[in-house]
Formats: sequence, C-alpha cells, structure tokens
Amino acid sequence: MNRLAIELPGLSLKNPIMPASGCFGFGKEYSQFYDLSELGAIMIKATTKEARFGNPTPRVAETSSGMLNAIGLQNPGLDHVMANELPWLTQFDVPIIANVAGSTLEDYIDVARVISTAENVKALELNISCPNVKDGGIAFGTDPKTARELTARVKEVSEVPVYVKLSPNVTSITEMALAVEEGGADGLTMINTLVGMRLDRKTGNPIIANKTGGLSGPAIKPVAIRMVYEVSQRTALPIIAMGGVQDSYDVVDYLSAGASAVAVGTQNFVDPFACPAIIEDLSKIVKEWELEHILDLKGRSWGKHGKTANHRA
Amino acid sequence: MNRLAIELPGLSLKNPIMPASGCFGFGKEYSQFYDLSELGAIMIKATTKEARFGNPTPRVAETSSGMLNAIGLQNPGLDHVMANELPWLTQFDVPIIANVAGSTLEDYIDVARVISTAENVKALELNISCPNVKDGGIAFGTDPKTARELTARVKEVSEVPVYVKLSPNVTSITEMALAVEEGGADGLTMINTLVGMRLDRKTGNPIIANKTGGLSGPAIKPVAIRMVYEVSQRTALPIIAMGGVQDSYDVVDYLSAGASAVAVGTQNFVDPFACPAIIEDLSKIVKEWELEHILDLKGRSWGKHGKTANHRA
Amino acid sequence: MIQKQDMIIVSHKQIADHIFELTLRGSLTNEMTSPGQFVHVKIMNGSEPLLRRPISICSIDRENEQFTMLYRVSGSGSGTSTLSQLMKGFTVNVLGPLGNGFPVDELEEGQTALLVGGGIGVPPLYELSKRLTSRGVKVIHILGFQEQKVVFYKEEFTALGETYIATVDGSFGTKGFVTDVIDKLDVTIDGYYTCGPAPMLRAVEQKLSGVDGYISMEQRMGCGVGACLACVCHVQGDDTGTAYKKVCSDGPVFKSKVVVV
Amino acid sequence: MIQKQDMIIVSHKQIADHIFELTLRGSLTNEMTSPGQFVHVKIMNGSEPLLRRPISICSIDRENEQFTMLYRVSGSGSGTSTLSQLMKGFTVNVLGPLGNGFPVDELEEGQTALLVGGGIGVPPLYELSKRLTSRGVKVIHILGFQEQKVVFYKEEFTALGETYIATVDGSFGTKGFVTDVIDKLDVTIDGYYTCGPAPMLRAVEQKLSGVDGYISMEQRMGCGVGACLACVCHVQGDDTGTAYKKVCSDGPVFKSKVVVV
Ligand SMILES: Cc1cc2nc3c(=O)[nH]c(=O)nc-3n(C[C@H](O)[C@H](O)[C@H](O)COP(=O)(O)OP(=O)(O)OC[C@H]3O[C@@H](n4cnc5c(N)ncnc54)[C@H](O)[C@@H]3O)c2cc1C
Ligand SMILES: Cc1cc2nc3c(=O)[nH]c(=O)nc-3n(C[C@H](O)[C@H](O)[C@H](O)COP(=O)(O)OP(=O)(O)OC[C@H]3O[C@@H](n4cnc5c(N)ncnc54)[C@H](O)[C@@H]3O)c2cc1C
Ligand SMILES: Cc1cc2nc3c(=O)[nH]c(=O)nc-3n(C[C@H](O)[C@H](O)[C@H](O)COP(=O)(O)O)c2cc1C
Ligand SMILES: Cc1cc2nc3c(=O)[nH]c(=O)nc-3n(C[C@H](O)[C@H](O)[C@H](O)COP(=O)(O)O)c2cc1C
Ligand code: FES
Ligand code: FES
Repeated sequence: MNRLAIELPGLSLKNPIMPASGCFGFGKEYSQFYDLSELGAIMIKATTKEARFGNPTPRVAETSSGMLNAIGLQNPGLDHVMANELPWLTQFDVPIIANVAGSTLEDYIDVARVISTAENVKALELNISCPNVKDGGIAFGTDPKTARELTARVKEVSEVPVYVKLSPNVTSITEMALAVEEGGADGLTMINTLVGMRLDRKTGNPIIANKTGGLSGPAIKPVAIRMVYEVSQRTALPIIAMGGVQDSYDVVDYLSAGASAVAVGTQNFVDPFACPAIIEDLSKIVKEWELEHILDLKGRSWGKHGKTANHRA
Repeated sequence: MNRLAIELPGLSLKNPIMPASGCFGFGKEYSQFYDLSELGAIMIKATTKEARFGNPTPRVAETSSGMLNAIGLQNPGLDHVMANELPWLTQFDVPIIANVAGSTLEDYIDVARVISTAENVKALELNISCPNVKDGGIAFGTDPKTARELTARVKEVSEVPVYVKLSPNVTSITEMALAVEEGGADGLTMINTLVGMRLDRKTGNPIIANKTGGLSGPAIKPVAIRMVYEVSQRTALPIIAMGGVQDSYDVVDYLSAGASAVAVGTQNFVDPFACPAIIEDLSKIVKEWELEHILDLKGRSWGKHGKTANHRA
Repeated sequence: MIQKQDMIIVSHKQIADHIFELTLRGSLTNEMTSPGQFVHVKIMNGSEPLLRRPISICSIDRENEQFTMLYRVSGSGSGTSTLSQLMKGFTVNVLGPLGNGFPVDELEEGQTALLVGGGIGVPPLYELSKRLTSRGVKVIHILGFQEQKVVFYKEEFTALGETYIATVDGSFGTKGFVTDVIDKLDVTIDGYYTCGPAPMLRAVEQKLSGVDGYISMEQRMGCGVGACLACVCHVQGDDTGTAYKKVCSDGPVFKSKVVVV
Repeated sequence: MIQKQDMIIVSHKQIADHIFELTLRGSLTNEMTSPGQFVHVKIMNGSEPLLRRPISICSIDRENEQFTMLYRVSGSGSGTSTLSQLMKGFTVNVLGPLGNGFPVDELEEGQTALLVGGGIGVPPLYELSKRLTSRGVKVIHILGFQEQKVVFYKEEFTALGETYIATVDGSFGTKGFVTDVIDKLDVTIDGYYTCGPAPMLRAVEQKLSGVDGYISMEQRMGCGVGACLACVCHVQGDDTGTAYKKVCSDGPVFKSKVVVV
C-alpha cells in the first residue's frame, strides 16, 4: 500500500501534494527542476475564455512573512490552453485540476464545458475568489446564493468533478461552503488570498499597480488553518487546503485541521524544489510516526468530535 | 505649533500614537518604562460589567510574523476599574479611551453609562469585534444592523464621544463602518484581530486552549492597511488605525492610507519602549520631510481623489 | 529595574543534546537580584520570530557583568534553533531581569535545602544553589532528565552539594522520576525549591506538603511584564474563580500552595 | 542548468555608500554562461524576508568556482540590509543562473561597443566588458550615478577601456545624465548594451535608435523562473495588448525595440 496515496472525487493522487493555481504556470517552468509525475496533481493557472494580459506591473510586493500579488488572471485563453498547455502536460503521469475563472456565469460555463473534456483534466477548480480583477468572480465568492447557483450550473456541463475555491474574505466561510455543497460541488479548495495592500514608504502610493493585491504565504496560515478546521467539521466535502505551506509539517497541520490534500503556492517561488521535498519528507514522517496512512492524521485537531470519511487510496 | 498634535472628537492628542487595547493593561506595567504622559492617549483593556477570569491557558501562540491570543476579556470588572485603575491613571496627563465589551446590548449600555463619567475617560471604544469569547460582542461586529443599533443606544448614554472598533472578519468592513456611522459613531478604530489557529505539530491539537485566537502583529498589516484605505475614503469618520505597527514608518503607512491616529498593540510586547520610540521618530520624520504637520501625510495613497477633513491640532 | 539592552555574546556552546549554554555581557547584569528571575530574549531584529523568549537566569557573574543561561533547542525552525546559530561577538537583545525569584534568606546557616529540578527547569537552581551554599545552607540537588544524553551541569551541581540524577529511561542515575529519589532520601528538609514541568511540580508539592517550599512556574508568555494576561494561573482556595496570579510578574516563583500548578 | 545551492561567502565588503560587494563560492558558478544573467538570493532561512532577491552577476571566476555580485542596501529593515550583515563563512542560498544575458559574439574584433549603465544597473556590464575586451572588441563605458559617494568600480572599468562617469549632481565626472555623455561622444558605435533605471533605458534606446543594442530590464519578481507572471512587459508593436515577455525568463536582456521599456 502506498501510504501517501489518496482518492478524491475524480482524482487518484500518488500523494496529497500539488502546486496551487497561479503559482506553477502550466508546469513548463518547474519541469526543468523535477519530473512533474512525482506530484499528486497540478492545479494549473486560471483559464478564462479569452486571452488576458492581466494587470499592469508592479504586480507583486513583499510583506512580513507574506506577499501580495495582483497578476489579474493573465492567461493565454481557453483555446490556447486546450491546444497547447494541456496536451504538453499529457507527457506526465499526473492528474490536472483546471482552475476556471470568468466574469459572468456564462464564462464559467463555457470554459468548464470545454476544459473538462481534456483527457488529463480530472477535476475543475472554480475560482470564485480571485480578488484581483473587478470581474474576476469575487462577486460569486462572497454571496452564498450566487455561489450555489454557479456551482449547480457548472456541474450540469462539466465532464469531471467540480471543486470550488473559497475566498477567505467573507464573514462566514462555512456558509459559503455549505452553499456550494448544496449546489452540488464535489469538493472544496481553500483558501484563496486575503485582500491586502502595501504602500511605498516614501511616496505613500500603493506599490502594486492594481493598488490592492492578494496576500499569500506563511502570514495567512493561521487564518487558513482555522477556516479548514471550521469548514471540515461542517461539510462532508473533501478539502484541498492551501495557505502558507512551506514544509511537510505545515502539511501535517492542514491534514490535522481536516483537509484531505494540500496545495503549495508561494513556496514554489521561494524554493522551486518545494513540492518534491515535501513529498519526500511526508514519506519519512509516515514511517517515523508509524502511520498506516498519512490520512490517519486527518482531523486530529477536532478533539472528541470523531472522524468523518477519509480518502485513503 | 506642535506638528504631531491631533484633535479628534473628544480627544486632544499630543501626538497620534497610543497603545492598543489589551496590549497595555491599565498602564501600570509600562509606567515603569516611561512617563505615560508622553503618549497621545491610552486605550485601556476591555472592561466588562462583572470581573472576568477569561479563557484557560495557553492563551497565546506565535505564528509567522504574528501571534494569536485568546485572553478572553479578562478584566477586574467595571467597579474595580472605576475605583482603582482609572483614578490611578489620573496622575498622568493623557486622555484615556475606554474599551467597552459585553455580551448583551444592556451590558454595553451599563458599562458605557458609568465609565464615560470618569474624569480622564475622553472617549469610548466599543469592542464589537473580540473574536475570543462566544459572548464577546462579535455578533454585534458582523451584522451591520445590530452594530448600528448598538452604537445608537450607547451614544444615548455616553458622556463622551463613541468610537467603534471594527472586526476584519467580515465580507465588507465598509458596510460595517457605514452602519455605525449611521448609528451616530464619532469615530472608528480598526482593525481588531483576524480569527486564526495554530496546531501543535506533534499532537495536532490546537495550541491555544480556546482553540482559535485572534491574529495580530506584522502579518496582518497588509489587510489592515487595505481596510483603512477603503473605509477612510467612504466615511467622514476619523479612523484610529492599528495592526502590526512596529515602527514610525508603519505609522506613516497608516496615515497615508487615511488614518488620523495610530495604535500600537503587539509591538509593546516585543519592545516595551515601542510607543515613545515611535513618537520620537515621528518628530524626526516631520522635520526631515519638512512637513508642516504629520497629518499632511493623511490619505496620500488615495491618488487623485482629493483630501477629506484633517484633524490637525 | 527592568532594562532592555543589546548584550554581547561572550560564549555560546552546546553542552548536551539540544542544550546550549549562552553567556552574555552587559550592564543589565547589575540589575539581577534574585536567582529564579528570567530574561526575555529577542532572537533576531524584525518580525520573525516575533515574540521574545523567556529564559531563566542560570548564573550571574557580577564582576565581569555577565550572566549565563541554558536553553533547549525545541525543533528545527524554532526561535531557539535560530538563537543557537548566533556566534560570539554578535549581540542579542535582552529585556530583564523579569519576575520574582527564589528567596534565599528564609533558611539559616546549617539548615538543609532540597532543590528539585526537571529538564530545562534545572538551570535557575544553579544560581540559587550558589547563593544558598554561600550562606552556609546545606543543599541537596535532585535533577530529573529524560535520558542520559540530555543531562547537563552534573559536575557544577556536585561541586556545590550532594547531587542525585534521575532519568526516565534509567540511562543515567536512578531510573524514574525525581519523586522516586525524594522517597529514598533520609534527611530532614527545612525548605524546598523546585522548577520543572507542571506534573513534576504538582508531585513535589504534594510529596513535601509538610515543608515550606517555592515553586517556579512556566507558562506561554506575551509581554513578560504583566500587561497582556497571557500567563495567568488560578489561585488555590479561590471560590470566585476570578482571582489570578501572573507568572511573569507575580512569579515565576511562588510560595507552595499559593497558585494552582 | 538552473541550480539551487547554499554558497559560501568568500568575501563581503562595502565599496561605496550603501553598495556592497559579495563574492560567493560553489559549483553553481559553473552553470553561469552569459554576462547579464542574474541569481535569485534567499537571504535567511524561514519566512522573513520571504521572497528571493534578484541580483545580477557582476563577475565570474570559473577557476575558483566563485562569482561576485554588487548590491545596494535599500533601507533599514530591507532584505538587502539583512544580507549586508552576513559574514564570511556563512552561506547564502542561491538559485541560478537565471534568464538570458547579453550576447557577446555579435561584435567582431576591432568593433566598438558602448556600455551604458545607471546606478545599480552598472554591475552586469562588468563581466560583459571583460568578455567583449577578451574578444578584442573595443569598449566604451558610460556609467551614471546620483552622486560621488555612490560611485563604484571606476578603476575596474577603466582597466578594460575608456570610462566616463556622469553624476546627477555633478559631484563626480560629467554633471548630468549618461545621455549627456553620449551626446559628446565622437566615435562610431557598432553596438550598445545598457542596464539601469527605465527612464535611462528609454533615453538610450531612443538616442541610439540607429544602432543595434541590448537592453537589460528590471521588474519586481515572484518566482524568477517564468511561472508566476509577476514580471511581464508589453511587446513593441503588439496590437492585441496580450502579447508579453517575462523579464525573468525571456529577459532580463532583450534586443532593443522588442519590449516596451
Ligand atoms: C519563566 C520561564 C523560564 C524559562 N526558562 C527556560 C530556560 O532556562 N531554558 C529553556 O530552555 N527554556 C526555558 N523556558 C521555556 C522556554 O521559554 C521555551 O522553551 C521557549 O520559549 C521555546 O521557544 P522556541 O523558539 O524553542 O519554540 P517555538 O515553538 O518557536 O516557540 C513558539 C512560541 O511558543 C512559546 N513557547 C513554546 N514552548 C514554551 C514553553 N515551554 N514555555 C513558554 N513558552 C513557550 C515561545 O516562547 C514562542 O512564543 C522558560 C519558560 C518560562 C516561562
Ligand atoms: C534582473 C534584475 C537584476 C538586478 N540586479 C541587481 C544588482 O546587481 N544589484 C542590486 O543592488 N540590485 C539589483 N536588482 C534590484 C534588486 O533586486 C532590488 O534592489 C532588491 O530586490 C531590493 O530588495 P531589498 O531587500 O533591498 O528591498 P525590500 O524593500 O525589502 O524589497 C521588498 C520586495 O520588493 C522587491 N524589490 C524592491 N525593489 C526592487 C527593484 N528595484 N527591482 C526588483 N525588485 C525589487 C524585492 O525583491 C522584494 O521582493 C536587480 C533586479 C532585477 C530584476
Ligand atoms: C502569484 C500568484 C498567482 C495566483 N493565481 C491564482 C489563480 O490564477 N487562481 C487561483 O485560484 N488562485 C491563484 N492564486 C492563489 C493560490 O492558488 C493560493 O490559493 C494562495 O496563494 C494561498 O496559498 P500559498 O500561501 O501557499 O501561496 C495565486 C497566488 C499567487 C501568489
Ligand atoms: C494579547 C492581546 C489582547 C487584546 N485584547 C483586546 C481587548 O481587550 N480589546 C480590544 O478591543 N482589542 C484587543 N486586542 C486587539 C488589539 O487592540 C489590536 O486591535 C490588534 O492586536 C491589532 O494590533 P497589533 O497588530 O498592533 O497588535 C488584543 C490584542 C492582543 C494581542
Ligand atoms: S506574559 Fe503578559 S502578563 Fe504575563
Ligand atoms: S518572476 Fe515569476 S514569471 Fe518572472
């Protein structure tokens, strides 16, 4: 038995580790560092119907133990992704989770219908939480009703299971989770970035051209852990968690909080070898801690509430 | 002219710097380090009607560039604060902002009515945003209607201007700000802590006995700056800003974002001399940058939107 | 007076598995009055790690304006692991001395004091023992550790008085807990002083309930100076439930039976 | 091949106001091919500062497996200020070499190259100049700085070829900008290479529009390897508005008139 393997709706993962959307492009760059088949899955960069240049630069700014970004969903558009990026990725033995973004319900539906037919796309991730473009779906991500509706409509057209990526910039993320569960979501991914801002000390102007950006990295981990802890105890949906993962112990934390798999975002920039290093360390932890399976850790933090379904392969 | 002096409703501040509530007790401990009369004001620890022990320990946990706390509004209760803490503070020439907490509307009203009569209490800070006690007012802090109502009722009984402390754990902090403005608030203080959690690596259990805690420190500064930037452009109320201030340049950032004064929380723990050091550095900045007044910096980040009322003394 | 000072690293070395000895120099040393006080150490400038670390004063060298602390590196990525990498010549920012230590004048010349330490609770007993012996008090040390490789300062304590070591796995000294050693002691104890993990403190307080004693508490801290209420403990015999003591500023040393361990 | 390596600090010193020279040793040096490439430096382990810092390769010493970079400390509390405190013997984690540098074989022996650098854009021109001169290309350097106290490497460049310094305040060399020096030059330029602040790059590109040239761009970066799209720039003559180049992996050096500076 592979003690790291995990079965989630649509996804047979060799291990619970995958790069987070937007932090790994479409895989090409990181393929110079290691064999992408080592990964549990790959969450590719948000794809929209048309090609987008995204926001003006500067697009990133560093903050204490974190970074802000406002890339603005730059991507080559659905057709190009279908014709080039996804076929290129078929050389690797790794399931692809396609991050889908748009401005209107129709955008999401159109992209989902097409991209879910690609042979290596095993699940969709509905990005209803991008804080960096006015028309980037954040409206869907902050209103439970709209989110439920969007999920239901995408489910109708998708050939593969649908995960919904939740925004932390809400009063109750649990309410959002329950809404998309009702809408028929197969899983949750969380969290997207927190909206933040940094000013230039001298001029007082925002450093990022878009003014605000999304905060990621270790700074947000306590917020993300809390949200995973809350949501995982309230829904039956599996959670792919993310936010500030730097090493295998952070992964242990997310599983303990109730996640079933974990994505690595910003840390890829800090260390391009982060994902395979974490996977290797997880194997060691499983051995040293004498776990039958890594998901023995799932929900450890819940205390006496008992366990929900796990997702061991 | 004192280029750091600031006039806000009820408050004549020698300078824009004050310790944040809960991070300075009732001043006694820090009075061993410097003369409290140097401060712009003091935001004292939340006071409730009855004495409270607060939450079990551990009550704090460190995170990347931040800390979690779940003190749980421990305080000696209104009578003791009126009889001991506030009279002791009259030896200093510094206005006191009394942080008021409670579980019910009546609690807030009762505490506000009494504490606002103390001679050195020049303003109230309604804590409707403490994330660490179930009955700690957070319900008031996430629902605009309740917040407006609470503000209006407290305004009826308070002898001094009322500031409302906003929670960042909401979908729209601007909506909350506008609601309490409608309720008659004289000013805003923001932000309180973000709800977060840290797990013990070995056991997977939450480190803090209360499980979740409030995240403070430099990690949250980008979120706080963004919120001050947003809210200050939408309301006419003055903002006392806080979140991760470590030095005078952080203060410059908050003023640039649109705040009129700044509170220092967690940094007092890191450096008990933080507040006087920042005040001294601000004097230097005013000189070096050749500012007529520190509030020349106010709202610099807004771009072409023009300036609102400033609050120079 | 509590001061804040950049103190110079005079010596810094590993003395047992994960255990380091750090000696710092600076005039702040002159403020240190009683054994059992602690300092609050800022490990790097900037925001990471953010909070200071409370570490006991292990020995004080007034003459050279320097003091020593012993600390355990708690894991990779921890603040103490970063601390352990700082070299001689660098400075460390210290806030202290903090809290109230062990009173040394409660015992007279010729009386016998029992000093019971567990793990990283052992260090503050060293300065205490030096003070007691210099007053002519007879000291008996019982020091408990997990296993042989984390034992430290055996010689130093032995030089001051009778010293028993207990290890949980029996790899050194008596197998078992410090209380197992206490059980076998056949002397009259006039007072005890103890520092270590809470279960040990409770066991010692109970076992020596007939004797006056002092207990040093540990608690996660924010400010270290009494302002944040992170480090409170309940008070024995309090019915209201609202009475409390702050470990940082009312303690860390309390008379036995005062606080709930 | 891009590698990641803990490289040893061989020498580290201040050479002008806020300007440091850092030499690192490690086999990663062997991967460095063209002048103008950069490395991505992680300043401390852990999360603060979080991101790597892009710094140009200033000179390469293959024989000793070491290379040198020059950097400016941008303010107290900045990552570079922390970097400047690391001492000989410590290691720094380097990711590199990254990006595409200046092509050196476009010019023949006897031809003349103009190298125009501004401020902290000067360093990559040094290795470039060494390569060009070793091929027998004649080099002319024009280096612009704010003021005298931040001028560096004047001797080093002078040893390789004609060198003009311009300072904005006139405290050293010609008063004014590098373009003021270009105006006065009376030679035929066969190619130019430039690195510095965007306004300078634009001015140089315009002034030398008749000459083939290479421009090194700067942009805030996330990954440094082409994955995050933080560092994009527009492409000249693109009507769609969606064409772009990534400074980190398509650049940082571009042929003139290719990207929008
Ligand atoms: C009064 C007092 C005296 C102490 N004296 C010593 C001593 O002499 N030698 C020694 O090695 N240790 C001592 N400790 C314990 C020491 O403070 C912790 O081991 C240390 O703070 C852990 O920090 P870290 O960087 O290794 O761990 P991290 O995991 O990086 O710490 C994270 C946070 O948790 C806090 N923390 C973690 N464990 C503890 C703990 N056991 N007690 C209090 N806070 C904790 C840290 O201070 C920090 O804020 C003392 C504690 C107290 C309260
Ligand atoms: C290809 C390339 C080559 C470079 N070569 C050199 C060089 O040889 N010597 C040198 O001194 N500088 C060079 N720079 C600029 C250098 O990267 C920045 O000065 C440095 O990152 C600032 O970091 P800090 O820690 O001082 O500032 P901080 O204010 O702490 O930086 C905060 C964040 O902003 C980024 N940042 C700030 N200023 C810049 C900038 N001007 N360009 C890019 N990112 C920035 C930092 O990388 C960091 O992520 C180069 C930049 C690029 C893109
Ligand atoms: C540069 C950058 C680009 C991102 N782009 C996307 C995106 O296109 N779609 C998406 O759903 N999330 C995007 N994210 C969010 C990440 O997938 C992730 O949710 C977030 O960064 C938190 O994880 P981390 O702290 O590990 O980075 C992006 C994050 C960063 C830093
Ligand atoms: C230990 C601790 C206790 C706090 N107690 C209170 C409180 O009683 N009332 C309140 O309104 N805010 C309280 N806060 C929140 C702070 O006043 C402040 O809003 C927050 O910490 C952000 O500022 P900082 O990052 O500078 O700490 C507390 C914060 C901390 C860290
Ligand atoms: S640590 Fe703050 S009161 Fe004790
Ligand atoms: S820095 Fe990430 S694409 Fe260039």
